[in-house]
Amino acid sequence: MTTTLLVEQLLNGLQFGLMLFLIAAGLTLVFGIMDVLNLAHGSLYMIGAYVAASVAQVTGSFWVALPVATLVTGLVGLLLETTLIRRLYRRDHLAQVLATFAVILVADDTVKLIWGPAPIMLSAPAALAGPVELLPGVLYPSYRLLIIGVGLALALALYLFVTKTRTGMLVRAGSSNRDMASLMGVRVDRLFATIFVLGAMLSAVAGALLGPLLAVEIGMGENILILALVIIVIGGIGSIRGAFVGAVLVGIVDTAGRAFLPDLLHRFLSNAVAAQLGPALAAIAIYVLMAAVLFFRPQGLFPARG
Amino acid sequence: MTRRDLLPWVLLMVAALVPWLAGLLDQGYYVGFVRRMMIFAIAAASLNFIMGYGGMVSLGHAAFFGIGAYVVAIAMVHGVTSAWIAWPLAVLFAALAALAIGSISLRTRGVYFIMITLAFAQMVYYLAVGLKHYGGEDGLNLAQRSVIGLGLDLASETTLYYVVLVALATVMLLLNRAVGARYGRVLMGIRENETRMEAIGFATYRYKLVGFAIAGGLAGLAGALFANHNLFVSPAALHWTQSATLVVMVLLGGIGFRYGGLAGAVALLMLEELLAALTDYWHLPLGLILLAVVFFAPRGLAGLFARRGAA
Amino acid sequence: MKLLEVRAIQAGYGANQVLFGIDLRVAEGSVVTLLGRNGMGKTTTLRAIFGLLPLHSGEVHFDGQRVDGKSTDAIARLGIAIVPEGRQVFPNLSVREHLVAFAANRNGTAQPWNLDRVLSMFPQLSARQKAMGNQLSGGEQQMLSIGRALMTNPRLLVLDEATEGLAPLVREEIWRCLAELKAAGQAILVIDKYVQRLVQIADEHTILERGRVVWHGTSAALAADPQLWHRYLGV
Amino acid sequence: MTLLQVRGLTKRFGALAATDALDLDISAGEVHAIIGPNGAGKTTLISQLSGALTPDAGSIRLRDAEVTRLSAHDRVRRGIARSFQVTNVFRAMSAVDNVALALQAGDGSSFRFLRPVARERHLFARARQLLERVGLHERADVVAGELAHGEQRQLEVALALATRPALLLLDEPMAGMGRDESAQMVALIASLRSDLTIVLVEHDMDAVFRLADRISVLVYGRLLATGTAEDIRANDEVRRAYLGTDAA
Repeated sequence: MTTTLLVEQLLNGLQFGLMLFLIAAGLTLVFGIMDVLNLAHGSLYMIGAYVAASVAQVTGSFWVALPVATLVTGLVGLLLETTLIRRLYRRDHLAQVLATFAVILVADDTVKLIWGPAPIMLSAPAALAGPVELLPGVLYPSYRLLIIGVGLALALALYLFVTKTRTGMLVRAGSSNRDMASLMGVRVDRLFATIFVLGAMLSAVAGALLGPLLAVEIGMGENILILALVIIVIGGIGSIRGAFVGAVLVGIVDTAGRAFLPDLLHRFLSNAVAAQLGPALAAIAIYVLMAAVLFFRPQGLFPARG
Repeated sequence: MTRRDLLPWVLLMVAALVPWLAGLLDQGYYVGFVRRMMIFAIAAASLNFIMGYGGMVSLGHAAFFGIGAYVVAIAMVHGVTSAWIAWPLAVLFAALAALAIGSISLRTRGVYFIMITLAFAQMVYYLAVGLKHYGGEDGLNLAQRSVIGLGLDLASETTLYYVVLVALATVMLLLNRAVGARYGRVLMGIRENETRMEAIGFATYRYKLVGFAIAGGLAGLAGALFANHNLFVSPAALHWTQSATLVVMVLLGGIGFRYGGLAGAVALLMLEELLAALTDYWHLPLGLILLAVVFFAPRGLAGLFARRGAA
Repeated sequence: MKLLEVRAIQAGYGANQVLFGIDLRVAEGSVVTLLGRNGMGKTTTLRAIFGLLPLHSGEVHFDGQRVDGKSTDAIARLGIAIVPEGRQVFPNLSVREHLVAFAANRNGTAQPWNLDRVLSMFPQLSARQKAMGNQLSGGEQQMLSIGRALMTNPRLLVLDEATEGLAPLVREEIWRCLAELKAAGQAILVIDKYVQRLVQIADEHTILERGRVVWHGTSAALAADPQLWHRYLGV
Repeated sequence: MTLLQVRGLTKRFGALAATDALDLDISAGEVHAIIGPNGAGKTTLISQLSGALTPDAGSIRLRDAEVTRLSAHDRVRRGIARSFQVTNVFRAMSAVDNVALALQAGDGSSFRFLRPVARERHLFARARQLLERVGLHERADVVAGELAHGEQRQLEVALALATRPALLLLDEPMAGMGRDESAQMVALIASLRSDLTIVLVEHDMDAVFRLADRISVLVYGRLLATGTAEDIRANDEVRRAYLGTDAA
């Protein structure tokens, strides 16, 4: 196993983890503050990717598509929050699962109506097509480096927002004791709408950035949603720090698992069995991780409600 | 025998007449369609038993359904065609899987339980995808239907229909008796107030685990019947959206009502059939209808007709 | 028109009605108490005033305008701050963040409460500004809960069992703080068990029994009638 | 004879020592009251004795058998039952169904799937007897959620009695009760003392002084004093810490 491969896979894991963080961050805040389990969060990621693809095709520029997709998805998020999500936060999780599952159905078909059933193209910016030499002899795609950069920047910005700004304090207060925050005069409804829109926009950024790497297709939101749910549970619901650690962990375990497990198994098992078992075990790795975390820490690694 | 007790027998009669009616109107398709509804009714009813009565919201119930189907299909590949062997095996394996998954999942509560059941089901899904020897992602065809003997040939659509009907009727009878029996009272007590149940002497974990395994086994039975119904099994039957669909059926039908699971399965599958006939984009209207249920019929269809208390 | 007027409010939890027509008035600059045993509706009355509980009937007026029906945060922004039962500090906010995050000047005073004034009133807190809410002792949480309320410079300060479960000397410090606030003209509504101390600080008292007002009067009247204490307050 | 022996019991929540190296002996047949300000750790102590909470340190022995780490349901089988400070009943079930369910726990296995519970007459007959004993028989068929506050407190006691306990832990049974209801509850507890050992956590000093053989004063999770009603009334330290400047 050459060091280049190792570095490359770890960076890929980090890159995927950071994108998962952008999605998980919004999900854990919405869940943490308003206690709303929003299965439709993956749909916002899908919408972000589709809008970015269309704008990129029309304007020919990825750099225009990214901000536009983020804003449009933010508006969609605001519409969704004011019409539906706001009516859900007093309801139990079952009603929320049913309602947001319904939103997935509506979103999938609406996207199908607008963009048609077939996947569509979103290409990375031409300037970043080539690789970059990180270390002597270690080449790494510059586009993926961009993703890592944007991911880290947004993660830092979100961390500073939550820990240093006054709104961040209100967000944390709202997530641990909603009624008490209201009693202190915090406009919890407006705070929640802001968080929901912020979450939608972060998902859109992830959608636009991952678009070129994964296919932009209907239902792309569901698989990412499962990963995001696993992440916020591992990290501890309502905790940004937990979402970050969880996302990077899942990103690396999932990527490294798929890359290294099959080779690893070849050493012990016959080729046929290893070829068969490798990918299956790799796919399962993150769920084993989650079950293990929940077994020892039933409230996740960083329980927000201290 | 009040009007409410009469309802199940009337439904049974109607269901029994379907094949005759279908034959009369030369609509053979509907035998298969209603049979599929009844199979999903078994799975949804088993989920309602632990979710509606026991408060255990499992988002991974389709895993046991899939395990049941795969056991029958794999047994078939190895030449075991007798229903008397394959189906009990399907129930057994599904129940054992539920016991294993439940023993860990039931240590968590609330949303964490929902998530850990989802996680385990995804593991089973990826295992099925990994079974390259048994068709992997593309699934596995069954050479024939199980052999049941007793002069019955399951290859006949109508015979299989009646076997499924008998299975559904038996499962509903057993579940309703269980709900009224001591075990059902304990489940309901746990859903309502688990701390008080511990404080009056119930080892709640044990009761929940047994319930989870029973529901898993029944879902395995539905899986076994589904394998025969379709003569095909694939990982898609195990995907988390299938588990979510089962949850939607229970909520649509009326969570915690004796016939909530059954009513939900029938209603959802009929809706899908109707809407799919009208438009290719049938998910959109279906989604809107489910939203309407969330806000206007919070206790589901059964809730609309029942008295205030849960049946 | 008094600062706070509660007129014949009825409320409860689901089918279980708790309040059967409560009247309560707090004038500017006055200190009023709400007395009664556990479960008599004292905290429920506060929850109704703050809109955390819908009224079955009756009205709540604050500063001349009707507030029942408004959202809890809107009512709070009008200038009512509560030190809730059980203190309810935020586990994931530091002491300093509790005091800074909700700061406001809702009564428009020239010398508002600010971080320095609150920390000087509670020196123990100033030593532990970095500690998180769940790392504080009962007494420290109580002082932080009071400080947090003061930082909004409310027109009406509400204290629900502020001295409950505290060591005697900590309790004395809270009474001293209340006396100071009264001297500064702060309107206060207090729910507490220690009647002997309340009689020395408060102007008026209202006693609740099973969701009804059974006695209302001045401190002098209450002090003069120990039978009341025994009958309604179990003291 | 000491029925329950507690040694060095400690339970911490973050920086707070809710129970701080507590030693306590409960003698068989006595009514032992535990008083102290809110937040003194009374409910935390009851939760540790009943098994709802596991202590960080120390030991609890019932009839010289170690039960410190035993689960709540196993302790009920050994004869320790509790009522809750905040009413904690099955609100959607009727009062008689509540008690029947509690009786069911101690009357053979509940892994029975076919025989309708409704047919087990003896359960419901005993349930109505118990409800009569706590004064709730007229309200037996009312859904618990719709019972008045005082009635729910009576149901709490009935549920605890249904497990046929040797040691009954009552957590503020008089909470929120008016004069007449309190008197009724005091009479009920007095009637129970003949065949039960009772640990009574309560604020209502009248009831405490009338019912308790011995009283322990708990402050900050530590035992300040234990003694008869007279000892406690006379104890200056207790007076200052809890009873306030003038004794009731």
